[in-house]
Amino acid sequence: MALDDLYQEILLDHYKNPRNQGKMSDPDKRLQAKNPFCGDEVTLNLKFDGDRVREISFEGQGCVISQASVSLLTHYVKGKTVDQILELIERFQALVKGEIDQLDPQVEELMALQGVSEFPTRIKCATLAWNTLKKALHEYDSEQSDDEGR
Amino acid sequence: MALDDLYQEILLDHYKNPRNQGKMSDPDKRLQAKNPFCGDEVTLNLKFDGDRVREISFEGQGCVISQASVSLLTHYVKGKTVDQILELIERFQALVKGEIDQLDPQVEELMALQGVSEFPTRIKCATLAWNTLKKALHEYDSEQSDDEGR
Amino acid sequence: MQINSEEKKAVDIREIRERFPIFAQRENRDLIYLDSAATTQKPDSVIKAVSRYYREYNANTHRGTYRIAEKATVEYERARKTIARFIGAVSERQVVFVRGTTEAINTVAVGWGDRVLKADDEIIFSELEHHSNIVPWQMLAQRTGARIRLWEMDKEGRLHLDALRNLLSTRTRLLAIAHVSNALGTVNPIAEIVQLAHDNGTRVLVDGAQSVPHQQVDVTALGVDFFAFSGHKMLGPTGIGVLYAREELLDEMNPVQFGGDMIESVQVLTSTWNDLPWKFEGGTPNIAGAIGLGAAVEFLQEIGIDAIHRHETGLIRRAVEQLQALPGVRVFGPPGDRGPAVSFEITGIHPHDISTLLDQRGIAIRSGHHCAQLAMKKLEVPATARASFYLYNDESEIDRFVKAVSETRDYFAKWL
Amino acid sequence: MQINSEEKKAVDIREIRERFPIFAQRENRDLIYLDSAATTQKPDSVIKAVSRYYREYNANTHRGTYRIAEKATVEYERARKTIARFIGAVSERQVVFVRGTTEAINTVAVGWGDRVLKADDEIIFSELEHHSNIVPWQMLAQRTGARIRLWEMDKEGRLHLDALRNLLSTRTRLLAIAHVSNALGTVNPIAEIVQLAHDNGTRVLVDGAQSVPHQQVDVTALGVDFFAFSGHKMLGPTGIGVLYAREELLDEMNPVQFGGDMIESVQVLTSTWNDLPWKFEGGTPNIAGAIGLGAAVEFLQEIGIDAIHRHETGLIRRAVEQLQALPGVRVFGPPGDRGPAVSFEITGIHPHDISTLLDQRGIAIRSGHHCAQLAMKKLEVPATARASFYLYNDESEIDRFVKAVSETRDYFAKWL
Ligand SMILES: Cc1ncc(COP(=O)(O)O)c(C=O)c1O
Ligand SMILES: Cc1ncc(COP(=O)(O)O)c(C=O)c1O
Repeated sequence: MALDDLYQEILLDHYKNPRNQGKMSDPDKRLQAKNPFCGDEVTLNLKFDGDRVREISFEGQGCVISQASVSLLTHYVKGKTVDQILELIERFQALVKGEIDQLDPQVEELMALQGVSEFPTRIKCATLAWNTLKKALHEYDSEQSDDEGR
Repeated sequence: MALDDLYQEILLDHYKNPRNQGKMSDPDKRLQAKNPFCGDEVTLNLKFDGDRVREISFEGQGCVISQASVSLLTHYVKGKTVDQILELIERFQALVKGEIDQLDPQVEELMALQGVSEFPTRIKCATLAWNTLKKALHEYDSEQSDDEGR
Repeated sequence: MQINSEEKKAVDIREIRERFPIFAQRENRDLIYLDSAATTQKPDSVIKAVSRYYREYNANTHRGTYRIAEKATVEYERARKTIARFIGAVSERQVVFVRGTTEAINTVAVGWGDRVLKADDEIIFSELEHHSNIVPWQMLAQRTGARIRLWEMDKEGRLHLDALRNLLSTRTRLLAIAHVSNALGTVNPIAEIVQLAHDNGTRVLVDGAQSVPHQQVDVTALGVDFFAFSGHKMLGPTGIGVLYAREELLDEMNPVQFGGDMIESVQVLTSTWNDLPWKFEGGTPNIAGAIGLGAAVEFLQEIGIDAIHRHETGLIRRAVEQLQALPGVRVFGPPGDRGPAVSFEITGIHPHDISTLLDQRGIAIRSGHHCAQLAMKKLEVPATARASFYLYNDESEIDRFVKAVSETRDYFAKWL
Repeated sequence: MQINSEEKKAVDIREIRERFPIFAQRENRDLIYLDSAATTQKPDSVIKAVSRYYREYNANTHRGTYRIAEKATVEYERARKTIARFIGAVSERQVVFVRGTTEAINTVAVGWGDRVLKADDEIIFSELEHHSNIVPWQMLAQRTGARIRLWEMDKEGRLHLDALRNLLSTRTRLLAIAHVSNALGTVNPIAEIVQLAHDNGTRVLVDGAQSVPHQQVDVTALGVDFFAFSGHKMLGPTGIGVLYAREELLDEMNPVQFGGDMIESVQVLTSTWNDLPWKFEGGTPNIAGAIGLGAAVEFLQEIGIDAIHRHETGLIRRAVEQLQALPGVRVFGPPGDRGPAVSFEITGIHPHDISTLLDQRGIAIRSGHHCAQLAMKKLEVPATARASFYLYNDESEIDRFVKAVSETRDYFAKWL
């Protein structure tokens, strides 16, 4: 496993110039998560438009893998529907665990994280933000239906 | 280690015909002890005459080693002073742990328990009553001085 | 030395024994080991799995980002998966590594019991329980004001469901029960017991220390809430065991070992917990032990747990029949089916003396209360002698054991 | 590769390394293991002591009356005596076997703390503690209503006695303090701390996980009340560790693991306890682990703990000096003496990425919070990279490690 497979140029670019990093005023949903094994934190902020994610930003610092992963996440998630995003999360998790080796061409920059599958202890770095997003979407969903139920 | 070294005739005799077994009315001191590893119990009853043990009896059941040991104990302790008994206890404990290999000729029947030193897990069987006696004498002693102190 | 069965996998004892290094030792040439209920011998593959970890990839788990730490983490978690599948758990998140059955039960008593039980709630345990399934509940009762209810056994060591029905009340929060008794071999009908308890809204903790090693166990099918067992009684290393529980119970339970690895975050005054199952695994775990237990399960699966069970059933029947035929010998425990353990006494001879005499013939049995003082009291004996069997024992050993019991009786007979 | 000293025993690293099988493995040919603060490698004698128990005299301890059970009991208790002497305990009754430091501290928190602490009593721990010496006290405080007082460190990770003097009050029942910090290497003056605390009527628990492996420790001379350490950090097996305490404290403490072996007698509603130290060892212990830890202590004694300490002092000095000389690298922790662990960072590079790059060169270091989140917060970093050393490391490894750190900085420099 060559190091450059893990540290691809595109990841280092996202690490250095993260997309959509920063706070968000008045998000519809805000969720924080921690990687218990290294202490890294990530917070996601989301604004919705119906079942579509209209705006997304993240806060937090981490390693190249986690920063690039969350930056790419925000890049590809913006504008998609909840169902599309949930499917993307599944696919991405399978990719970094080495269960699949292809993604849709539209999200091909995510393929840069495939190398993580060869570094088991770094998988958490790559997936933390995605797990958090999944949880955020589910929570938002049930908060919405609670509201409707009232 | 031959079995007959452990199960000497004299021990089996004490096992079958224990000396001084039974309850005692109105003992000056009564103490019970358990062997936590096998659950065997022994209770000692003592009557004193100044610093001399005038009467002693035991209750409880156990294996050949423990029964013979407590029966021999009562036999040799009766009529002795507390100091004499404490010294005998030390000597006996050392014997069954294999630290010494001789006892006074006056207590020579106790030598029958020397074989126990070759059976480490049986040492507790041989010493339970003796440890209990030691504790009983110490407790009696401090109860006495408490009384005097009043 | 084979169990013959047309369709079923047979156990070839000679071949199996060769895989247990202890029997090949010169000084153990004559060893007949009949104390597997206390702890079992270990096959080569388990001993090697332990030393391979130390020799090849020794590292702490979960946090290292270097090669041997990754391998250690993967192997540790793989053992968890192997064990989860072996006992029929839905997910490996339900398999918490602990030191053994005792720690598993104490963990439930504190982590679940202290959280859920209130004054005047009731806890039932049976009269044949091992101390490890008694004392944690006594202490829980003292802490919470809950009450203990004893499910009494009959003189043969059987538990009756009618008695349980009478004991269950609206206050009964927990029933703690052994799957198989280590002292008497009694096998309890767990599925029916769980049904009764659940109909009453009562949770069930099963002490599986003597069942998982010897028979197919499916915790999901049995419907148990908590299940505890020890690695060292199923060919595995010492110092490792398992607490299984239904996931929602693990979620609601408090952790009880606080420290490294079970933490999500720590502030000065408060902290938050890691996910299941790590929430319950504070501190560096017994990594070598867990990996060794995984290897033990793989060994049992290779031989086949059903084949093992059939083999042992043959052994225990033979032992009980022959002992019962000896004058002066009394066999305790239920008629009919039992686990591979038989308690007995020789009239007039203390069990300690029996086991010492048998040891002189190279036969290792146990004497004492077997950590079941309540059962001993009911049987009105201070102690018993106990022989217990496993896959490496054979029929000729049973015969030699019975012969030695008979000779022990004769040895003392001349005196008594 | 030798430490030269006229009168003092020198450490011959080449000879020592040959006794650690992991370094002889083909796939570990290039391994530079710098994570001994997490867990240490094991010498052949320890691995063999563990497998010899399984291969030659595997049996449960304390209650068997047959030969191999006697041998197992004798070896288990002999290990306890070896360890007691090694740490300067007055009696082996003061050495309780537990899983590790974490369980030892939790045992004191529950067995002593729940019994002694009242609402508004105070517990002090320091800001550089490992989570295992923080969270048990938080939970104890929650259960009893006691209050936590934080002994803050300075930016270099040093604790000052003046600050402690200001914290101690008439309500301070316990001070929990690491002997040596695993995250920063800080060495605390335990004897002086104990003196201050005892003058105030405060008990002291010392976390010795990082001291016992590396320097002469005499618990009696230090005067500590409780002392905890882990076998796996001192060449011993996983799953075994020690709680030492003064005997009167062990006598007054409640046991916390209830079950077999720690019992004197069991009735339906109540039970009574066995003598020290077994009162605290409920359930089958990690027998192989204890025996292996005894062998580890014998190994350390053979090499000589003072010789080891001198060797490590040389290594850590060299490492700190060279790292400090690297531009872009920041070294954390106190100037002057420290334990054999150094935390550092490279500006702009997350520690995870450092450790992954070093792993590619066969160098195993750790990155993360090192279970010391309070200390990380004070240093205003989410994590650090940490290299830690032991008797099997040598100076050429330090040099290669520092070179790799410098290359790591350069690797990312082209991007960042
Ligand atoms: C200072 C210190 N305390 C406590 C611990 C916890 O030890 P264990 O994980 O063996 O219980 C460690 C090890 O990580 C440590 O370094
Ligand atoms: C039925 C039963 N429960 C509990 C235990 C305790 O197991 P451990 O000592 O491994 O904790 C045993 C073993 O003695 C047992 O046989």
